[in-house]
Amino acid sequence: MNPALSLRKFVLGTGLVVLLLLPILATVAGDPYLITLFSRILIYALAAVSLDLIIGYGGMVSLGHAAFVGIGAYVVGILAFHMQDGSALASWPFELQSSNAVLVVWPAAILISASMAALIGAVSLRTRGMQFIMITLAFAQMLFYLAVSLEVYGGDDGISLWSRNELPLIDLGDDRAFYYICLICLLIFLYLSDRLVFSRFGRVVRGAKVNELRMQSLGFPTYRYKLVCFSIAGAGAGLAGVLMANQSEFVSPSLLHWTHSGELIVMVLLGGMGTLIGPVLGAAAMLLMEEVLSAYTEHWMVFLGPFLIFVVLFAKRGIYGWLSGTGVESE
Amino acid sequence: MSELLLETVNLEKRFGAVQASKNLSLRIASGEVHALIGPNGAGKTTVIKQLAGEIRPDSGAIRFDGREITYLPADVRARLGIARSFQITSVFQPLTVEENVSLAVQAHKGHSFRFWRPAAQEPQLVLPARWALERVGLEGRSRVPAAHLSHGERRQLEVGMALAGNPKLLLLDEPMAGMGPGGTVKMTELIMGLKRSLTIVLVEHDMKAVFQLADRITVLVYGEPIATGTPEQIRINPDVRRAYLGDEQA
Amino acid sequence: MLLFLEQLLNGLQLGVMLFLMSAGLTLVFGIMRVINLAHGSLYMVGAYVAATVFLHSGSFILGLLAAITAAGLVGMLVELLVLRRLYGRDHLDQVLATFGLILFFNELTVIIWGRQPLFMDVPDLLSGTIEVIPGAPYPSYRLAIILAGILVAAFLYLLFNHTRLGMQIRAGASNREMIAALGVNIKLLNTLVFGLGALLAGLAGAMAGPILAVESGMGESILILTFVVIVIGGIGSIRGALIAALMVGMVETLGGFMLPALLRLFLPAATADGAGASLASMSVYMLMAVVLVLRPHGLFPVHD
Amino acid sequence: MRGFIVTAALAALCSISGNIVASAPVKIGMVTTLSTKAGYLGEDIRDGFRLAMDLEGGMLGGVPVELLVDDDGRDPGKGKQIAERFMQRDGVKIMTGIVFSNVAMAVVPKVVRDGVIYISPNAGPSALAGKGCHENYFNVAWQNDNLHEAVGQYATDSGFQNIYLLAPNYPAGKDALQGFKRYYKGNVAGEVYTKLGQSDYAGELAALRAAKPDAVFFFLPGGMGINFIKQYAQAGLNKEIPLMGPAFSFDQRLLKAVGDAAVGVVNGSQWNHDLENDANLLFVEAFEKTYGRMPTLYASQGYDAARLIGSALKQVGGDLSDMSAFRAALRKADFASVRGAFKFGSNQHPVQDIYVREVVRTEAGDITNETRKKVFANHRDAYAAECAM
Amino acid sequence: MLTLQGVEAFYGSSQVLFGVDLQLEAGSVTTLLGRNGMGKTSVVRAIMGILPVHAGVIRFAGREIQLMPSYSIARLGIGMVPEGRQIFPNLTLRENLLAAAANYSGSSEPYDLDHVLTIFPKLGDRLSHFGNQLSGGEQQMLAVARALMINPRVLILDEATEGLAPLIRAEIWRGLNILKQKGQTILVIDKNLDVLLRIADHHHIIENGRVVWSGSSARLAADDALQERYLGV
Repeated sequence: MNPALSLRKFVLGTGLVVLLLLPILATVAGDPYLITLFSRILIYALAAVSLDLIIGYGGMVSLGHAAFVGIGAYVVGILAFHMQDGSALASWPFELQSSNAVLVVWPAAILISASMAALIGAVSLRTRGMQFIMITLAFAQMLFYLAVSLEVYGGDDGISLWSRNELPLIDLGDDRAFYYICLICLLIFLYLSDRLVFSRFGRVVRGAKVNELRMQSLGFPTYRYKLVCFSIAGAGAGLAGVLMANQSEFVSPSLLHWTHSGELIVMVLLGGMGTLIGPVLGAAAMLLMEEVLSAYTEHWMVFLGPFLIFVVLFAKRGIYGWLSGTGVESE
Repeated sequence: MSELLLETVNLEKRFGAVQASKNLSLRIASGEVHALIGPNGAGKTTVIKQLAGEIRPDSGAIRFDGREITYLPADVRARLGIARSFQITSVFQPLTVEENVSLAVQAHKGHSFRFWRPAAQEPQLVLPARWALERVGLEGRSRVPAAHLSHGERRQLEVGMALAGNPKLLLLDEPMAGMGPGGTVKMTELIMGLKRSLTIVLVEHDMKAVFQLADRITVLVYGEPIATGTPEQIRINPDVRRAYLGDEQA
Repeated sequence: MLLFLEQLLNGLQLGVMLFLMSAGLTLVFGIMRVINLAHGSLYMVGAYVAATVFLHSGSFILGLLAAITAAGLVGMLVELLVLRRLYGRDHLDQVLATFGLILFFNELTVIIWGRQPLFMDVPDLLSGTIEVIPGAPYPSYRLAIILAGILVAAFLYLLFNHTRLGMQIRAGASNREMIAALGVNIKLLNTLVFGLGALLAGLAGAMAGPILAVESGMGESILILTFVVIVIGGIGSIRGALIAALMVGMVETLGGFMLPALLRLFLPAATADGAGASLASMSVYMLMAVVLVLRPHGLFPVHD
Repeated sequence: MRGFIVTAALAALCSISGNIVASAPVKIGMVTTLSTKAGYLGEDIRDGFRLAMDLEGGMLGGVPVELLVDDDGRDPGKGKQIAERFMQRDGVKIMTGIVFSNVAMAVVPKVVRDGVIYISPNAGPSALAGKGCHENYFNVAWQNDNLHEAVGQYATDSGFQNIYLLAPNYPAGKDALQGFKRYYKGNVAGEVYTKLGQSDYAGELAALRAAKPDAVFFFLPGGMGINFIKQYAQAGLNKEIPLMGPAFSFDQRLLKAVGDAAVGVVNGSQWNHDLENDANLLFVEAFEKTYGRMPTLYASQGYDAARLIGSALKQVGGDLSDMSAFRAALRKADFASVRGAFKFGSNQHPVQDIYVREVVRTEAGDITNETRKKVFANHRDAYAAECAM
Repeated sequence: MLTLQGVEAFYGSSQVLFGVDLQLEAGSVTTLLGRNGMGKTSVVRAIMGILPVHAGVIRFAGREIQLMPSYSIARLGIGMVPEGRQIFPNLTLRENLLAAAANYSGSSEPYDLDHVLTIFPKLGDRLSHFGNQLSGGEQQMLAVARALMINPRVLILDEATEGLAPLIRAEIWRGLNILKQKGQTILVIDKNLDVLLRIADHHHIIENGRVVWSGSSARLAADDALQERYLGV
């Protein structure tokens, strides 16, 4: 067998087992914080995987991905705000009551994130390269300032949720249950992404990354496909935002800040872009490194910075590429 | 000559101070191999690009298969049946040979907003791809990533991709460029095999191949056609000899 | 009207500052095709060194000289150690590596200088105000910044258009291989160009010292605006950077001043002030989005 | 081989956990801002708090304590995460340290519901003082509006009639101007909200000059304030129009960065280093000796937070098993605050005196604050009535 | 003066030069002939240090230059007129000439602006035009003049007449003749065999990355079979 493939299976297998058993391990170890920490890792991983879809497969380097995470979170936050407040979400053109049900809130948040991504993507995809990086940043900054100025919803202070969203039979307030929900969301998104990458659609997007002109001369209207891919990534980020809002029970504009977009890119690259699993590893590595390093020194960034440079210069394919020895093709 | 497939009427294109196409009128019949020759910088690739829809002419018109296509984008033209190969090989290096070709097939099998089924397992993509690979003689290499192909094989693949969509018109931009003599012979045979089943516009420097393959030849100098005719007519045309074929006095 | 003129002057001053930053960045991008997020760190280095030398010597000029020297040297060092290896690499790699540089420099300044912002004052000579517009006294230091910006623009114009070095740099930007084949050491030239860009960032930082808080992380806020400028101007074009810098400077200044006033015409004052302030903070980004939609390569595209 | 590394990494990962050591000291979790531009605020709170511990030889109220500090990077999500780690891994029952209101809003409601006592050494958002008050939440600094209110009262007392107001466009900024206007009775010459994090105020200054106010009140915390004051002086405005604001832009460390430009500015504060009481004399001297710099009000608040905790620990003998007893002990505020008289109101926010200070240059050449006048005595915040406690 | 021995080179993973041997004598005009894609331009790029040399030796002026960076090779005195001219589009004609001007051969009568304009007088009218505003012929003359401005010991011309109208070609050939009279050492790559047979002294034919034939003009002119085999159209 191909060694890269068997390693891929090994990483996937071991990782999955550890993730499945984590709440039990944490309980045995007497450290429930691990559950919180790993929920957070799973959520960031979800956001990073969604970013990998557009960066690693579509070649669209977005420096505004945190905006979609923020939108997803804000939908949760705003609905929760109106629930607490007892006020209607909208009174015109028709009375619209707020909700706290997962089955209502989450799909709505995902849908809204995806639509915003479609809107922003429709404009941004007219450019490419450096200009694309900057225009996505510009839109994210606009949304950031919009969130800051949402006085009703706390402006810069954000919105505090009084509880997590509600799901029949399962209590999301329980950290273990919530952890498994995060895990399920990540696994589903990974599986869908994996299907997507190898489907007809995925092929078109990957082709457009390599040579867009050639794709057009083969007969593909690439713009549409890239836009849909961008929206799907937006939906994934929105879901991550939903989970983030639920986990921290808090939403604020800082979620949309450009440094968060930068962090997501770092996770994707660190883990290995265009691999789907890589970004999961990247997210875990980043957050764990932060957790461990910051325990030793408050100046941990002075080590993280050169580490990132080192990764770029000497470990181009990221953690996943390094694990699989020779590195993998961007397949 | 049989019926007209492609016609350009007075195409003009300028890039800054450079006139890339001037007064360019071509009439290409169905089933014909029409070669465009001329010195470097004569605007041959510019013609291909205008036909494929990558750049728009400043004025003039292009008609294909009874339809005005002057301002249609490249992808629409491709679906109408215009395929092209590139001067500098531009296959999708990370993909395998078969994936490259089946991607080309895919463009002609309806929309690609299909997210679920692995494309590699769709017979309606894979089978035509294998057929196209056979036509260009690459059937033995279908699992190899395109990046690992030799230069000549990539050019074959390039043609295979152009063929995969079953086009009516094939635009070949220097298919022999950078090939050794063996490769040139192979490519010439390959194109010879395609003759009659579809219409080909061929841009090529290798005169031996051009005179062997072409039904008619148009000679471009400074973007302007100075002669069109059969290979024999072109060979003896004094203007052509002076301008291009290299029979001059210093 | 008086106020409007004064605001124009303010816009001009901010524009000049942005120009100093973006000239270096656009040069580096235009010639080496490398995105350098750490450009803001060089600005910060300039400010810190200027403030430190100023605190110890009391001389503004000395601080300024030390700042540009230090920023130039740090810039060249960074080019030699890190960026040189990134030429020709994917923009993504460049973003990640230079993001790493930002983290490093920010934390390094905290380690060296502590968390407390440093103090730097305007030189006595420029501490007063001048009534350029009668009735509106304007800080002479800001006028000096405008002057410095004009001098730098003129210097760059002369350097690029009327010296052999400038010709070689421009030639290298369009075709590195060819200029090397004519006997020009393009690698060295790149390092020098990078040093020049860093020096300009250091100059901007040093000049900002007396106006702004000299603190760790001060580079990022201006960095983003700088990127906005070079993208609007067309990456690689100094002329574009100049014009876009002035545009952004004006929009940023006039937006904050005029938008609330404009909204007050049809909204209650409190709402208008809040909404106006929000719109003003977004205005620069809107400008960029509009420019890119209309001209995807910016106002003065250099390379396709 | 690589498989081995993966396994090893996972093993190492697991070892991050499981370091709960049953130990005697009472753990106190400090979530604060140490990085970013505002890092020095958290640094001073932490150093003030540590000073109180050091003076007792690592104890508070005679009970051994262990202080866990982590940096929230001014990011609410991060703050929340640290708080959870403190609670879940370290079993922390007492928390403190948060600098910024937005971080506090993310962290506090959740931790107090989970039974942790939170003692705020700095942020005092109105939501937590009013409707959102909680028996586990104590504020040892001020409610956000307090210092602005004091300046408002001072402006009224001093007979200013036409004041220009300036604050960043975010909730704390709006609250600040609200708080000021609550006690200021004159005319508002202009009310301007600037961009959060803005560094250049040339535009605002020009508009301000044109409005011809007889004074300016501004709230621009951190670096924004430094920029504003410097630019205000450079525009020559400091000689024409008096400037006033809350203490936040005039702490000892900022003054070092602002220099002469701040001299003459009047600002409201609940504390100053020259307040004459024994606790303060001890604190200021010890702080300068330990850290080699003058304390700021943030340091004083950190110090008071520690002393408050110490007073309560002493009463319960270091036993946190009965939280209601501990709460009751805290409520008594039985400690000598560096600001003199100190007690809690019904919403567990301070009832205290508030002063105005003036920035002066001392004979030694230092720039510092001098207390000018007591504006409020036993001042309560405006939200206490909304609190159901 | 310039010798290549067993030079091998790769583009990525595909080999383009398989052991090229070539000699250039001082004061001579030498050609490198062969069909498209046979490796002529690769030889030029290898000499100039643009294409890395994997094996073999290139000697110039008594030094091994195959590992030197491009600019050092140029400074030793090799001037290149590249295929496709590669004029700097964003520089004026004058700037194109002056940007890198130098006297690397240490000539006592170096080429300067005035001097090269006497060889290509047509350029004199266009001094302030930008490179991208020049016609193909003007660009080509400029490319030759630009290479002369560094006063090379050896001048290499790669397809200097391709795509030009006959009159303009004649202009280029005329310029080359002048240089030859002055004793300039020249390596030419071109397709116009007739002209080359008259101007050049010595010829090399390259096929598939190897030099397969070397000899004088007389020998090449006499051998129709050779011409047909390697150069025929």
